[in-house]
Amino acid sequence: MIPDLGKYTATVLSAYGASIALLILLVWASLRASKKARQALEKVERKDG
Amino acid sequence: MKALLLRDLKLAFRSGGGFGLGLAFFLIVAVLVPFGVGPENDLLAKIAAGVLWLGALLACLLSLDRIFALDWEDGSLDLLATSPLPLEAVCGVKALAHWLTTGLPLTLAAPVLGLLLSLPETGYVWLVTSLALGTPALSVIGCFGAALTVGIKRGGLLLSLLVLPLYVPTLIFGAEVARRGTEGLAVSGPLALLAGISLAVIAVLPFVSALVLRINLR
Amino acid sequence: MLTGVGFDLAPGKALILRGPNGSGKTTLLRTIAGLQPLLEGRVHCSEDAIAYAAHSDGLKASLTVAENLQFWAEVFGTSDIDVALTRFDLLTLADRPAHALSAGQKRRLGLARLMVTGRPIWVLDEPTVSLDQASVARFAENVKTHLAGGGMALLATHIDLGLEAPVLDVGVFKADPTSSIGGFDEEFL
Amino acid sequence: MASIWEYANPVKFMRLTDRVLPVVALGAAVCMVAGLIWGFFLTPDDFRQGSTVKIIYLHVPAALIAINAWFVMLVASLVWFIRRHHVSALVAKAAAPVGAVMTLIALITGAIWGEPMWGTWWVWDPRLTSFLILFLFYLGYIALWEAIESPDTAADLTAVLCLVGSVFAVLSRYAVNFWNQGLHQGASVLRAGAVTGSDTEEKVSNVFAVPLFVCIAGFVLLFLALVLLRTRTEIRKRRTAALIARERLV
Repeated sequence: MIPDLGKYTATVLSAYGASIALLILLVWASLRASKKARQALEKVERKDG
Repeated sequence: MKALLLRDLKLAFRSGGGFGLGLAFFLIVAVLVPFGVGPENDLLAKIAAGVLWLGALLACLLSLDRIFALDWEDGSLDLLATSPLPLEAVCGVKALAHWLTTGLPLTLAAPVLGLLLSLPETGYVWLVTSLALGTPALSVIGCFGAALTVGIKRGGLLLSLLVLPLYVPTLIFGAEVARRGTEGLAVSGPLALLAGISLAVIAVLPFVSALVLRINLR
Repeated sequence: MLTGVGFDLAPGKALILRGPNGSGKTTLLRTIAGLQPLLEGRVHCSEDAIAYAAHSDGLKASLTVAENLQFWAEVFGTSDIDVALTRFDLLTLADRPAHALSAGQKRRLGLARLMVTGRPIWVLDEPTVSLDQASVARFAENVKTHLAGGGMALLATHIDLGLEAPVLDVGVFKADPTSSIGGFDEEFL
Repeated sequence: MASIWEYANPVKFMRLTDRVLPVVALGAAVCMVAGLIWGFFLTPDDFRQGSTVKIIYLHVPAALIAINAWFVMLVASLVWFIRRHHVSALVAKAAAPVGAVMTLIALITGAIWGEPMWGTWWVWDPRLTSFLILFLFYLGYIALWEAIESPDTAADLTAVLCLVGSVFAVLSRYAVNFWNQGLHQGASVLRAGAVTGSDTEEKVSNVFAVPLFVCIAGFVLLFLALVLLRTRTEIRKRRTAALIARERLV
């Protein structure tokens, strides 16, 4: 299913791989930080009543 | 203002002041480079101007955190801020003192180290000229970086990270003047740009540094 | 983080600030000295009239006592440091580098700086820390002389200096944390 | 008509972004997936560069965002400086890591692309060099935010750094241009401009252009979504800190 990339297969695939990995890492880190912040806030707010 | 300049110079020359540290560092860089790239005179002659500029820049960086950190720790900065001296003048004078104790000696020492790196004869004039024009900009920009990081414990590394990208234009034009001069090409273009950068940062950055210091003193 | 603080200081008078640790004495003094911005309200006096002294003395270890003092004298545009040296009993130490001084001697030098500023209002934050009894008495004497000469003093201290000065307890001005003015990000509440 | 500044209030901002963020995130996901699949599977190879032309769908959008993220930070810093809206400062803080990652992607894809095209991973081409310097600026900016404890002081200082940095970044751009011309006079065999930036865009035919625009839209939406998400995180952190501070005072 991967199209024929000719002699540049490794080049193109590594570029896509590296970029998508970085993007996923960024999104994952942002989501995790968001979740942590939300939980911390909820904890404090519950205590506050 | 004269009093502040004299005090800073005195402090730099007395024990623990760190004067000479930059010079020694500059010397060591110039000595280590041939070990790193090999002893061929041709190669050294080609890179001498750039290496000396880079060495001067790093030597400058070495003493930047002393500009404000010591005065911050012992409370002098608070007292200076409440004194009749405008904080802008304090920043300007501190940058001047830094230049007199690092930039100027480095400029004067550069020709000697140029001999070590077999800098071609044509290069000396332009190397010294470019350093004389460029090192004041390094001090003033560094003074801004020092003002930014003054309240941060162990801010030395951060200071380097902040200041080095800001040094890029000065380094490029300064080294370009020295390199073109060495190769006997026309230098007026980069020379004018180097002088322009120096004048602009000297005119503007002390005000920004003072603003930043006020924020940090809050 | 104080609210509702208000006082006048007439020439020749002093005011002593009291209050538990963390009640905002230092913040108030720094604000008056112009180091911190006011959140609300006003300070009716010229910043050029104030000489500020805080916990740290701003001394340079490698300079001598006289050089340290001379520097501040020049910054403030005065020249005579002998009077200040005599009043704080520092004449015999004049040529000693500051790193060789004891804590109390350093403090005395830091206070002597006030005299060479030539400014009428002394704003002092815990001026008697690390001073012995004799030095405290000497310091109180100097403050009185300063007041007699038409000067003013605003002190945060817990020691009785024998000054005929009203005491202001800043503890009662503590800002209500639920009010809109606070030291934290009320915008986020 | 409500003023735009109303959304500088954290509560209003949170309420608005609570509704907007899912839409933007969905749009980003759709455009990214569509654009990249279209670009990767359904476009022909370039007659000269072969299949490496497919890297353009990552390289160009990432580079665009890398520069514009800094602009966002610059504007947000200015707003914070002039109007003192906390949310604005937090937007600047939130945008920095996203911009840094985009710069990194642009650099990495550029290097990977450059290897078969120029025969080397790295050329000190003005454009590439400028991006490297931009990356250093991002690092310094992020590090300064991390290093300062008081949030308002950090916001002030990073805003100043952003303003001064912008001037120096532009200056560096011209300096780097100047410097490289001096080095490679007349040597245009390895001209990177021919494969990276605007030169290509002029040449690309519609076959490449349409998926490229979809990808650019995807990256822009992704950037927006991430900045909103990260700003919301920062606001929550500040609110937590404020609540704890109040508790301690009571």
